[in-house]
Amino acid sequence: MKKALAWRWTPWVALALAAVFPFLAATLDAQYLVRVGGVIGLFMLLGLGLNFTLGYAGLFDLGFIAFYAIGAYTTAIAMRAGVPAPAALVLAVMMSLAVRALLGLTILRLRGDYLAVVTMGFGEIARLTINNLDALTNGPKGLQVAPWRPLAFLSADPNIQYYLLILIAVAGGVIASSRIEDSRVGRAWIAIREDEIAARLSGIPVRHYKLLAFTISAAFAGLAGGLFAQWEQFVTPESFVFWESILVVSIVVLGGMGSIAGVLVGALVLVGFPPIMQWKLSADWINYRYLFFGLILVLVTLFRPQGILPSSRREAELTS
Amino acid sequence: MSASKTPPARVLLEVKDLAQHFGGLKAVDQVNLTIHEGEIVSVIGPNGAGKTTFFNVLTGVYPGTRGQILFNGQELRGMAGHDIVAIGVARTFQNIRLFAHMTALENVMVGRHTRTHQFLLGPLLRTAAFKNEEKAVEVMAKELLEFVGLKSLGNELAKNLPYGAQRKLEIARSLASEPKLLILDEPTAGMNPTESQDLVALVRKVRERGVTVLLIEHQMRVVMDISDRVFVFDYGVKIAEGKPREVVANARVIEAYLGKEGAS
Amino acid sequence: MLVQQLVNGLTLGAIYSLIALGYTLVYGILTMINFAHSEVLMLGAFMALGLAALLPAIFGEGLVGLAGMFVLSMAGAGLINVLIERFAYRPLRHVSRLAPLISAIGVSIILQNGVFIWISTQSLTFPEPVAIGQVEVFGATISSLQVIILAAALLLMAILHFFVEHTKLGKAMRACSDDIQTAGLMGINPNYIIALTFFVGGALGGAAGVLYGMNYGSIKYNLGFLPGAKAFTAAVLGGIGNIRGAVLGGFILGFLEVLASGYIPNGAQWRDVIAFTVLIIVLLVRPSGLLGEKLAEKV
Amino acid sequence: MTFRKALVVAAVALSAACGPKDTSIKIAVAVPLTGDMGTEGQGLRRAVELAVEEANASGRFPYKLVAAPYDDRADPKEAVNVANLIASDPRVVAVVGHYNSGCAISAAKVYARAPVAMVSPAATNPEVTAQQNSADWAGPRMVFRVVPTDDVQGSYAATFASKKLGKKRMALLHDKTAYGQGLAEQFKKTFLEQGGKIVSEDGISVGDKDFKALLTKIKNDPSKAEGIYFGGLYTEAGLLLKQMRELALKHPFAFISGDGSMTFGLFDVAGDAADGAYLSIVGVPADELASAKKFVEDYKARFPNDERKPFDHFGYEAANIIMAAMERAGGPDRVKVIEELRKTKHQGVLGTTVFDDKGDTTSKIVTMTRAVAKKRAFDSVR
Repeated sequence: MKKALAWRWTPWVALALAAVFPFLAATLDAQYLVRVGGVIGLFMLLGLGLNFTLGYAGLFDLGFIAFYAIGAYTTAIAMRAGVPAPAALVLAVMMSLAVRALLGLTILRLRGDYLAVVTMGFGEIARLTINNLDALTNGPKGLQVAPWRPLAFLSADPNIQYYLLILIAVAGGVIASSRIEDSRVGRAWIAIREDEIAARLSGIPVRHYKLLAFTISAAFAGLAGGLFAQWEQFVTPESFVFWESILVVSIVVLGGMGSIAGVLVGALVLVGFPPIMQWKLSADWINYRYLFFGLILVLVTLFRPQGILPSSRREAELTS
Repeated sequence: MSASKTPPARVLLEVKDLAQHFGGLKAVDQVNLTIHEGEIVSVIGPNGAGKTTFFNVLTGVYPGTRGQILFNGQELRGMAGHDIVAIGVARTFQNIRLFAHMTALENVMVGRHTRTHQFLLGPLLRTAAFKNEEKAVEVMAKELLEFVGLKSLGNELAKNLPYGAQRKLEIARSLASEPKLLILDEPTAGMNPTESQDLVALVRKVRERGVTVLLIEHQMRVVMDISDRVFVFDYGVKIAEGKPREVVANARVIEAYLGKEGAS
Repeated sequence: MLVQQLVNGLTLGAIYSLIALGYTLVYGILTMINFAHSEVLMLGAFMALGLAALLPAIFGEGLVGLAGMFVLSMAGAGLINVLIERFAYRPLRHVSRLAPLISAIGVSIILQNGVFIWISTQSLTFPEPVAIGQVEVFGATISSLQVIILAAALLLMAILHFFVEHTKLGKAMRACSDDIQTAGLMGINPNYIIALTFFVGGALGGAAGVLYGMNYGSIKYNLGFLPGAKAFTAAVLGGIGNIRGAVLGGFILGFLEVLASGYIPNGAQWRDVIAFTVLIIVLLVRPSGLLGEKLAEKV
Repeated sequence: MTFRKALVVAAVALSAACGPKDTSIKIAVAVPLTGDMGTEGQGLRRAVELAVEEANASGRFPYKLVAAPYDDRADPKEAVNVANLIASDPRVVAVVGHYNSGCAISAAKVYARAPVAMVSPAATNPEVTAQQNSADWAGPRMVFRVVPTDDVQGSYAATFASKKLGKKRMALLHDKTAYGQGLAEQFKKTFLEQGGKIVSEDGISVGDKDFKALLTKIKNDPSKAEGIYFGGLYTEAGLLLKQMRELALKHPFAFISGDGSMTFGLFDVAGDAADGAYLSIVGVPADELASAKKFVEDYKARFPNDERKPFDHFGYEAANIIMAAMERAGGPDRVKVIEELRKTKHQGVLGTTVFDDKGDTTSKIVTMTRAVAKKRAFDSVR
């Protein structure tokens, strides 16, 4: 019982610490970590998003970064057209959702690895289209985005502002994820992941629910993309390569499929590790960063094949 | 051949000239049968007789090639599997299909899907309606676990349950959708006599809840014990039906089971 | 021009096919995407480059040396693939379906960065195996290189076909591919057969790496990624797990790319978009690929 | 337990890899050191190291200078990470970087807030410096660029093609990157102005190996192109040359490209097929300028196993320009160095470098060279 109570408070303590951190960073000589933390947060959002598709519904998606790209470019293009920044974020989410729903309608009848390769194909199609449609996206030269400083009253440092904004988004994402997970809808998804036929013959409209999970994912990616574009004030196709999709899949699987805490830890480790090495490794070792990164992937997988924090099911009170 | 008595109750399921062909293979062909409300009916037949295929057509896994399936007068053919559950037909599987990484309780709660309504907004905002529904689902699921005798195992992951318990859990899950017709595919497969007895008792209890039961069964002792009526399948065709005693005495049935020599 | 483009497509397709075979063999037996296959391909090319410096002293110049370089690089690449399976995949075989994929991604990153750090950060010249001559056929210019590549690829495919269809080991491999548990019950040691499959797949990847090096004349630490991703696509297009499908998919992709850049205005920059769109359409019509068997799930 | 052990081992390995603290002054080299562009970045890193080592040896500075490498992987997100790391390290005086325009544009915004000077040796997108004119620019103008923007080289090559080589119809290729496409667009503009015709225009992808289909199309097109202008880097250029030869696309069919292709790597990729390719280079060729000649020799002596990459001399020059500014500033002060950089008038491997008010080099000297495979050299064409 005590342990359960401690666990209940852990997320709130973590959130509080994370929220206070950027204001202490300067004294800790760790401003760099505010930036890194923000980037980790963006990938937490991406991981939370993909967790609906891959973690809950068990649909293998290797092109998820396309929706991050769509979010980023929608935001950039909208803001350049004079749309206010918050509205641009809403547009980004809606656009990602719409494209994702259309894609899902066409390809979701494919199974397993066939779905993986088709989503990978879509990821590349999206990136190449962005790179080739110079008239709309300015092609490889990228688009500048006007600065938006939503939390200027808290800090003049844009890194701190976006760190906090992203933290709010992540916290919201975690709450939304856990609430949906622990409901009829979440149970339906996990049932589909575990056994599609049994799920259907238990009364779950499998195709609708797959489409739902697949689509909801894009809201997170679109929001993350929009925040990314606003923070960097610049978007280019180079940010949305296949490797990034693999990274997000790795975050979800390495963290623990379907486990919200797992996704957060997965992003912390996989996205945090290379920049920390950049900071802490001496010049002679800088080339080894991604060699170590690969080693981490292999070793963690071998020692924790179910993920760092595998999902655990909620325990019900049985003695009533 | 069919029993020529006055019907004991209302017709629940009426299958007319049903067929399921796979290319040239007639897995199910020309099946006509009727099931009445409140009955326990067994389907028997040698391996490969088309029993499971028949169940699969009934529950929408296969589309069927021809014929009609009328459930309470409503055509099931062409209906999606989950809609069939919604109008009151639930089933279990020959090779147990539980949601392995969910708890026993959650497995049953999933079975409640068609009888609940809360979608995204309710859970997101934790509305009162959502909380009430969740509470009700949980209460019902616990009640069902108790009903099948798994009360204390509710928090175990389904994959960690003993074999017999998994079978019972599947039944609890199907009951959660409040079916009028429960279809059990070899519920006693792999069980020892005591466990089988246990299950027979459970099936009777299910009927007492007002649920009609259709099952595939191999253990003749169970069939004789439990069934009101029996259908016999061979090569995809229904070759006999009747009360258990009548069917066992039927020459064609003996032939199907033992070959020509046995029949003569 | 059409003849020329067909020849171009044929060479490209042959290389894709060889790589695709490596993916499909492994997938057939373990239903896993061997993400590190592209690095096996790259290592095959690097071994060949190393051997190219050594072998002429032993075998002399010409075809014998060339064949020696081929066989040894293939064996080396096969061995590497076996080692990857042994240490990075086998411990995860029965644990989960996605864990081996992540491990494979890790191995791929390690190998690529290892070569980058310890062997070379830059493009290395790959020696020309024979003096490049050209023949004019039906208005198409065919180089001796293209002939060698095509011949070598087809020969390897023929050997693979013979091995799988007509030898005892090959049959055991197919049996495992159909149903690894049953095959185990029949007295086939699955670990042994899986290792064999990785060896054969890796060797084909190594061969593709050598041909790749020959065809494009230089090799680099990251050469495996792009053809690897494309060949994997080709394998899926043909029906992953199906050997003939991999070959068919490889050639189709080769032709598609050539036709897209050769005939569609501004097609080169849309080439991959076109190729992937065709893939998606094919899979929508045939969800298990062109030659893949439809998986009917037993209920 | 085993998992914990592995963690401990990893931690120990990491701490062993962390260097001891020192007090030297840093010039950051922020370029891709790993990943697909790692090859090019490693070259820049060496060039800056060479410049810094020479400065230390000369005793010009009362403190020890180091070239501190930062890896942006050619990923804009990592470039901004790196920029934040650099900005938060007070020992970094200025930055040589970044390699990609996308990285340079994003990272410059961070350097501006610090502020710390960034001198780019390779990013050619005009926006890299032009963005400082925007009303949104948060900080002083601190972006400088020793490499000329696309327009200088592209137009020179176009004039060369039409006037010197007498070409009327050219096929245009580029690698769909900011650099390659920029060069090609400028070539097209000038070539059309001079009355030439662009018969086809195609984009390829970096990493592509097989251009035979594309080259076959160009070869057989009824519009009969007389040559190709390629905007891109030496790997793709080398493969194009090699495959042109295989398809018997030879002299007088011309291949013209920019400085991204003018490197020894071209010979490694194309072999003999590189022979006769025209490549433009910004500044005076090495053999005509003593300082440039010395750089070539020193580089070879210091890094005998590594050949120079296309932008290495720009990296070397960027570092030297920064150090000259430090000298004039009288100390490693970031803001003073920015001010001194604006006043740069530097004699170096690129000739004379002066920055205009945007921070771009005013040097418009372009030389055309011709590759000679046998001696692995580029002879200047007059």
